[in-house]
Amino acid sequence: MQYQTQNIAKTYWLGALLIFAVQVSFGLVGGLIYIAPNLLPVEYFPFNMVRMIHTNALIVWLLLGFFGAAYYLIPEESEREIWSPKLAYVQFAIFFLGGLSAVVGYLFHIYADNARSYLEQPVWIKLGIIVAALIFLLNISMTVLQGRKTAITNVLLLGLWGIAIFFLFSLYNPANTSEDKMFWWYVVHLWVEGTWELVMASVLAFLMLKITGVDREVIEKWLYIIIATALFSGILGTGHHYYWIGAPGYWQWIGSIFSSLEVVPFFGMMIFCFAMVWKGRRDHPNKAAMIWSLGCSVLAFFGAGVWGFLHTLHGINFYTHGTQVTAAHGHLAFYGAYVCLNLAIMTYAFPYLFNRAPYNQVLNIASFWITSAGVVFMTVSLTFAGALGTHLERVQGMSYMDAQDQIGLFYLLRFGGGVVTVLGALLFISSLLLMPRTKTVVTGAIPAAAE
Amino acid sequence: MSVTTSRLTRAFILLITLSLVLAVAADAHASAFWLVVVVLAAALKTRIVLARYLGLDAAPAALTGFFAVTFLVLALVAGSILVFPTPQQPLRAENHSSSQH
Amino acid sequence: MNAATTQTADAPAEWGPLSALPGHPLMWVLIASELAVFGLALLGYAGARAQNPLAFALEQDSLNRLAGVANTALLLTSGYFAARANQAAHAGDATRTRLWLAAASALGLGFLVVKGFEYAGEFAAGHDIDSSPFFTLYFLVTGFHALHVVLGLIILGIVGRLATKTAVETGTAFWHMVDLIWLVVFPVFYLMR
Amino acid sequence: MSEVLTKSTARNIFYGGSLFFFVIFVGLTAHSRHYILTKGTDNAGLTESVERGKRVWERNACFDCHTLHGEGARFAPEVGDVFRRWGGEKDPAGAHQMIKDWMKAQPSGAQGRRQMPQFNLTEAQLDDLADYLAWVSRTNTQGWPPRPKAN
Repeated sequence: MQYQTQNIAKTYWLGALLIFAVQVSFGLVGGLIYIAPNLLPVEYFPFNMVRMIHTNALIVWLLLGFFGAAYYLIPEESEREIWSPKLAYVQFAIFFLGGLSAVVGYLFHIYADNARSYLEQPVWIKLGIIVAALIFLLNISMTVLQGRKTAITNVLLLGLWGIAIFFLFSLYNPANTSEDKMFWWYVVHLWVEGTWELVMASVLAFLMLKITGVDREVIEKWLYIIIATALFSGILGTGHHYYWIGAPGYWQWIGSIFSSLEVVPFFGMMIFCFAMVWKGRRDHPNKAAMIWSLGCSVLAFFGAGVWGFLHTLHGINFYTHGTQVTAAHGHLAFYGAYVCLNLAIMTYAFPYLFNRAPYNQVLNIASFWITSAGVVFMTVSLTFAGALGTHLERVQGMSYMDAQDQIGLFYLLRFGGGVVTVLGALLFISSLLLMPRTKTVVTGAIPAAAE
Repeated sequence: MSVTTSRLTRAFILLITLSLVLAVAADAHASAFWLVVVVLAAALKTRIVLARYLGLDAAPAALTGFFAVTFLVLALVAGSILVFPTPQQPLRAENHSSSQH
Repeated sequence: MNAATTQTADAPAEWGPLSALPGHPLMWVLIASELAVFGLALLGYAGARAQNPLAFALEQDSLNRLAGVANTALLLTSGYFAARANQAAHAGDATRTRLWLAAASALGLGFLVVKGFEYAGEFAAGHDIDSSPFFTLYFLVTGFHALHVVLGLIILGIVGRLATKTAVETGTAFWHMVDLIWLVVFPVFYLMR
Repeated sequence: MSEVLTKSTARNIFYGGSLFFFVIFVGLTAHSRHYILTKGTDNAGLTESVERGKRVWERNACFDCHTLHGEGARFAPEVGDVFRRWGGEKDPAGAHQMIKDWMKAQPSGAQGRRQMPQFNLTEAQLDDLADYLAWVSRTNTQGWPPRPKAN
């Protein structure tokens, strides 16, 4: 760690990890309700509340992770301290308490009068999020503007500004449901398949720069190619959400064409990561961080790219829309692209933040395989549930609940995958908190800050 | 720049000539023969634009790649027209009515 | 850029296979993306047509083929002028570069005018983007192409102001791509039946 | 190497290209909004009751179990067309009443069956909700969902 203010990231990431634990636990509760609907009293654990906590906690901790990543990597990239550490902590307090009180409030059925999926936060919490985002952007922009400008900070900043700007659409909720849905996707799609991808690409580029030691030149050119293909396809790719919501039929063409190209940037990221590791001259001691980074690119390619493409063409989506196929895609895409990314940068940075490099990475590496195996197993189970459910309900004409009864086995398997995922997640968290020092120094491992 | 002015001008003249061929084909009666003529002429035009206008003469691999894409698209569309031809009889009958508006 | 440019030279080799291409490599990423988009759209057209060849043939017949041929000639000539501008830029003659680019842009503008009249005629005949699968695809693809012509005109304007060798090379590469796409779109929609 | 191959040009091409696609997207969104308000939905029939019904739907986070036009959670059945499935086209009053009765009868407590909570809605809220579900069933969803001949 070269800059004092990189320490800010520690606070953000510890907060993120706490909410990560909440998120996966409630995921498990949701999976349990699927297989044992009478076990938990519906007055206290209605499924909608459980799902709300699961999804909102996910968004909150991923964003906390992104903020942490920004506070960690921007000083190194800009070659100066964060403009105002005090503001950074104020922002953390607002965002973390807002996110936490939203989640706790849901337990008592306190959510927005005009809630929409992912946007259930009461208005005052939404406003808090916006205030926190403004503080963050001010702080980060001032740091970047005064320091060295690199492609990584440029892209990261663009992504973070985009996240804040598109969140403003969460405040717009027209009475016409179809119009409402159209602008709801301005937040949700343009986040996860637009601005978040910019953050992902720039953080991955930073990790590759540090871990592999490949020239900045090479990495930044890759970065531009990846984000260019991401936005050229992703913006009009939004059309794949406009097929059946009351919007014009031409979206079926626009959505199918552009979103089938959304695979390209994810493929590019995967090739990029492997090519960099292959070319890399540096034998970085933090193998765990490298595994998380490579795993991120591979699982994002499959989850966001391949599983997305599976049902993005309008002829297929006509049948699979609104089935568990979407849930399968959602789980692997969020995990691969954004969860792994956050865990990768944390794994990379924690030894520096806690001054423990090198450390014993066995637990951390094990948690990668366990968590990923769990999520992949969940995804496969849900894909079968979705494909079979689609056939029974949408092709054979069985009623919804009858079809659901036929696919109960896959929900049981999904729950099993969920248990493994939660164990993996807890293992990851404890591996970072314990971070045992290794007794034997690996040859070639240099316990100095990278670069 | 590898392409000289005279080569460029020849490319341009060839392109316009091919366009005239296409225009003739357009007025000719729809048939498999004219379909193939249209595809070949159009493909040749894309190749000239790629090689001379875009200067991909200097990058043969890229020329082959980009040309393959445009040719493949044209060929696939033409192929599907041959596999799923337009029914002839009703077309003629309705042609007159549709040309009136 | 400022201090960020610790990297002194952007050696072309660092862009890998893209560095052999004229103009800025990232422009070629854009060009390749566009070709993919239009390629997929035209394959989609073939699929949609296969489900109802008769309706497609009838509606194809109602297009104004003469306007299409005229527009092809306009774009090809404009492309020729753009290529001449590129030559002038390589010779270091900024004035000639700008003149050729202006000529190319004028014909591009002519393309848009002709296309505008065509659209007006089609709207007057009661066709629009919702009216049938053929016209949905027709308006989407040709409209998207026409927007590329607009973008191309803006780009030609920008590189005309700079009039440097690589800027013109980059800008005209995009313009030729617009030309190239029309050469595929035009026969598919107007001629192949 | 010349000035233009630098990263600032890469950045400009990236910004320019993205802006181009975004402008098209915004234009199409504007057109779609117009379409939705004129053709895609029954905007003229969007009464105050329908709007209140939408708020009931949102306040109780119904979408966190049900899908509506295929969007939401997949824990419970699609409701975009529930009014139609329950015969609302032939007998609107009957379907309206069925929705209200259904809401009042929850949770069923049936073993092995997913449970819907009791939301304790007032009679007026139930009417609004039923009106809302009737309104969304009139949206032009381009033929979705597929309706195979039921056995």
